[in-house]
Amino acid sequence: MGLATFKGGIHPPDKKILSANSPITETKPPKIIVIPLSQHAGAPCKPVVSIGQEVKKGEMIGEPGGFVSAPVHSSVSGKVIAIAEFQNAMGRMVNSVVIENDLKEEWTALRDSPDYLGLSVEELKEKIKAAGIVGLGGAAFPTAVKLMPPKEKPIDVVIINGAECEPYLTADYRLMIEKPKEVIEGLKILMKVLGVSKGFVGIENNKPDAVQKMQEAAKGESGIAVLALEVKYPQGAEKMLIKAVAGREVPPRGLPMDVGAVVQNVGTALAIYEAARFGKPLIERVVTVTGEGIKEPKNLMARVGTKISELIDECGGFKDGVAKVVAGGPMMGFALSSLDVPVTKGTSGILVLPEEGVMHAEDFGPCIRCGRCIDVCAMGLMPSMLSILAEKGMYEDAKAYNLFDCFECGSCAFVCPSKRPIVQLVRLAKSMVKP
Amino acid sequence: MGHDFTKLFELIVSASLINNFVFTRFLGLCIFFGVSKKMETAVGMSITFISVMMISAAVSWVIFNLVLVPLEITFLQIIVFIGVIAGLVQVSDTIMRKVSPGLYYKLGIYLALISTNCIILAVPLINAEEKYTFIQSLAFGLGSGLGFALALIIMASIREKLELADVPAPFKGLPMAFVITGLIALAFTGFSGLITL
Amino acid sequence: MSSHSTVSLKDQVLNGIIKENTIFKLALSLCPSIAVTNSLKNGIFMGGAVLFVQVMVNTTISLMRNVIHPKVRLPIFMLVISGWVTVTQMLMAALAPEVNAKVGLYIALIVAFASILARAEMFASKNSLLPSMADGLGMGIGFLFALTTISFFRELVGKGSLTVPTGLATDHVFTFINTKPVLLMILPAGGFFAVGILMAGFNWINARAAAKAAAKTAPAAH
Amino acid sequence: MEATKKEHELIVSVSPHVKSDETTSRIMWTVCLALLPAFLSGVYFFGLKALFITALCVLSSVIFESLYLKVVDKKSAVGDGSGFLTGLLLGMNLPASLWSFSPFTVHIPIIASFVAIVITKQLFGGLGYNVFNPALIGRAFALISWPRAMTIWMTPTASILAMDAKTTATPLGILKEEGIAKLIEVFGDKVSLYEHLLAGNRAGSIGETSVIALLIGGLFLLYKKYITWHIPVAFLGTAAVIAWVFGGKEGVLTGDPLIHLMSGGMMLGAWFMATDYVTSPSMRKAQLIFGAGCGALTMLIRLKGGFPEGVMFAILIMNCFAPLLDRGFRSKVFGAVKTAKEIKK
Repeated sequence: MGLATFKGGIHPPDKKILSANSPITETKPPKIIVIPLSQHAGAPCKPVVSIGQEVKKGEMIGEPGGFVSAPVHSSVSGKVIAIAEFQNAMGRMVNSVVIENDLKEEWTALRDSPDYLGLSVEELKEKIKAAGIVGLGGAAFPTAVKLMPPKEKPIDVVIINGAECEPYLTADYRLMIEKPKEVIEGLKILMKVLGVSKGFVGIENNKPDAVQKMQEAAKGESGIAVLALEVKYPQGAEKMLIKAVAGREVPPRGLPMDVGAVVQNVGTALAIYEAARFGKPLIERVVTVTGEGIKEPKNLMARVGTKISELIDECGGFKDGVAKVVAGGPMMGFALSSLDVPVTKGTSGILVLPEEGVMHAEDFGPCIRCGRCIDVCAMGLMPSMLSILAEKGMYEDAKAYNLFDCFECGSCAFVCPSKRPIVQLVRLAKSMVKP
Repeated sequence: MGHDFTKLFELIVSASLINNFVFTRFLGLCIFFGVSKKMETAVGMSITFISVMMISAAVSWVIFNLVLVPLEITFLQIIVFIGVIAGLVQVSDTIMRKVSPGLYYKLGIYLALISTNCIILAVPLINAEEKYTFIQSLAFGLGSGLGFALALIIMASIREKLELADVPAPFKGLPMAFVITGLIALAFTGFSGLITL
Repeated sequence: MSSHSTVSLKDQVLNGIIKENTIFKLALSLCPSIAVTNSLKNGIFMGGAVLFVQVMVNTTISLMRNVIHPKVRLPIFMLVISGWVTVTQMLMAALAPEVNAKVGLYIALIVAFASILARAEMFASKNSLLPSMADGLGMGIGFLFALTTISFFRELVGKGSLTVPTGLATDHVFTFINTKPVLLMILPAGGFFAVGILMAGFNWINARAAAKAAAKTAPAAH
Repeated sequence: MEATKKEHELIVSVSPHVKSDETTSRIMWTVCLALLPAFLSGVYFFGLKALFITALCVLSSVIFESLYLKVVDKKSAVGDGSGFLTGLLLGMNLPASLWSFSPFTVHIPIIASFVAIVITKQLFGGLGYNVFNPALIGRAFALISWPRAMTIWMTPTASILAMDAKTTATPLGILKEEGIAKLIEVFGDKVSLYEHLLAGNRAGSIGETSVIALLIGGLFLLYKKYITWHIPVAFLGTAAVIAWVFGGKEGVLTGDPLIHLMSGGMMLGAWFMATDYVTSPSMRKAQLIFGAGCGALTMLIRLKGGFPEGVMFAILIMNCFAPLLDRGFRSKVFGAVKTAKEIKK
């Protein structure tokens, strides 16, 4: 019997060893932080501070701009010195609040609840919402919204995503090793909020010690199971994880709630615990700074708003011949054009890649129809056809090949022997037609 | 009876594969190249073709053997057959429009094309020349129709694939369709000698 | 269609040969272009037969154009065409029985040529006698030209020889290569290749001519 | 602040930022490598003529490809090895006897290479778009155009220098014309026949005779995951079943599948020609049908048709259907069937 998994997928070299053994360390307090008011999927926040105003650590500086939104908080204590557009990791200009750190580290008043599991569901939801928690796996979808499924979609299972299938990244791994109990508490809070009796933690089997730690932490908790999953990218994609853990297939274009599931990342579970227990807002997260081009790969507890260049300095800086810096993992992360951008709630890693091994996007050949991309596509699509149709500008026809079911995991482009930029072509096609 | 049945089967296979109208007899080429650009039209055309071919084979056989032969006016066959086909097309046009407007909307356009198609005319002409019996004529009509449908559908799928390809400019469109047909004909040479009637 | 009548007769003939070449440009009446073009002689005879039918049909219909009721014009056109085809077939059978044995079926199928019906409908039924004859002549010669080119190419490459008719029932075979060079070219598949390649060549020449003409007019525009 | 200095040099590209080290040219050259044992055995049995013919095909294919690309002003793609592979496959599909100057038949491989590369591959838009297997079209074109020259088979001599060997019939030719008894008689006994077929010590095209060498190459490709089992297994399996059921003279179920599997181009076709990525379907289920179709048509032509050998035509006919098969077997989107079931409920 093999381990639970899904059909398709790839096995890129995982390279996690670079940073796996480095415990999570706090970064030096940054002098200046730039906090984008849009760090999540959904409506941007409205600033609630003004230039010159003193703020404390954990104080809300931006209020939600809509139903699908999450507040943002200051990650330092200090003075607001600017509210303007700054570049974010995706290269877009977003409205941001710039705060000068006074290094006093004064916290704003937080609502401590030692008996957090005794709180009512509504109170817990309120705390999670107020803490500005979003999915920390990368998509940054506001967690509070996920916890309010419509009535006709009953939820019966909560899954904690500890797959961390992206190569290089070890942020979730370190959390599971260092704070397993807190993660399990976070899961329990989620189960209570959703009124669910089944909870799973799914972890790829290349992290046996994490599986063991989590199993120990979950011992004696009723309804919670920690599962080892086959090591395969994109095991950590929501739909693939649900398939592997619960054996359910989310319908095309559907959401996890369509099959009664809610998936939360390990880091999110921890943030939920901290919000419920201490009332602590989401102002910092674990960021793996790694890659062959960085001198000392590390897992850093970085404050939201810290500049990426500071994290790189913290890790000893670049080695010679750095060609590419990626925010996120190597499969789905964004290549940065500037290091002068802030860490946001969704930044799971900073990957520094050296010159060798970087493919130049323009050197690609024709599709030779080898079918590798079809074999690995976790969504059961035909990436070869999508890429050819997009290349020829036949975007409408691409829809017949389920263009919009692609979640751009990049498995196809990874295996393509002609080095075709399939993800790029798919994105192009998506931008040219309506779903 | 068993022998007859085998003979009929061979007639159908021979008409559809070995002596495929398009690849070895070069008939119906205008329509073949005209409607094989998209799969949808190719399928619609195929259905229309098979049915019209069988009906016209039957009607023409009756007229030829029961009218033209006894009267010894077989030299008028071309005029008579083309009349029969034109009439048939007109009749089925009318019937289809009344009985199934949906189907008419889909296939009606092909019906109009059929009356000027040599392949439909060729079936009764060959039937007359080979002196097939009534059942054999029907089988020949069916086989020819199936063969034409097969050719159309293969061609449509290949041309759809080729739409994505970077074909040199002078060859775009019809010239390439001819080259493809030539290659298919070359491949279908493999069927030659399969059944000797 | 009235514009046609202002065009000179010579242009009317040329139109059918080059601009609206039935096979290479309009891609109509393709069946005989492959079926009978494996020898130059058959190609010429077939082309001649079509030329004859085309001219006669155009002439007849032009003469009859004022007496045909528009509602029944199509059946009458068909009747005229099949009548002339029958005449042609009988003439061929009598005068050139050997060729008729090979191309007979395709001569019968001239009836179903879209191009002949199309010229009758679009041109001859609307124009007077001379332009109609010129149009028929042009279209017919265009067809004859195409068939001759294709069969010339195929026989030369496929057999290494050329069969040139010297009379209705006699011919002379010029042999250039003793062994058959590329047998496939006179077989079915080769016919398709030949037409495809010649058609591409026709396109290429036209495209170059158009490019040249554009280059000529471009400076004048400035 | 050293980091900021480097900013302008950063490469920005779309994810994924890591790629496998597999490349098109590596695939092509590996397939060439997998063909090497069979090619060497061809040279061993048919002498230097085999080497010359194959070299001529490879050379003309590569030259025609680069010339064509130059004429139409396209980026040269000769380095990807696909033209070389086509030439190699074409050469291995021709009889060694073509290397002959009286009668002159050396032009045949050159024309066949032209047809393969220019008409079958480049006119269709080049690598990835051709519908038919170029090497097989090259061969079919030659077989139809020069039927005599293409069916002069040399007796295997196992002597490299034998330049004017005797000619003989292929096992399938004997089987078709004179029956199985004669075939066994020619090779002594049945065991000896099998041994000869397995080793490749029999008349045939240069690269198709040695079953053992072809199996080594095919299994190597399977092991390297360059091909999957679907097409070869469906191809050989269907052919074997049909040979067994209908191949015998004494009625059904008396045929000898082994003779059919080991003779003609069966092994070369099933492992190297039918598995061509471009001209076979991409979907696995469609590949099973494609393979089965190849096997069935091969046997149909061998047993009932006008040619003793049917592999080439069978694959070419199935090539026609490959786009249709891919169309019919579009992949199922993750979760799709489930919803359909749910709707029914």
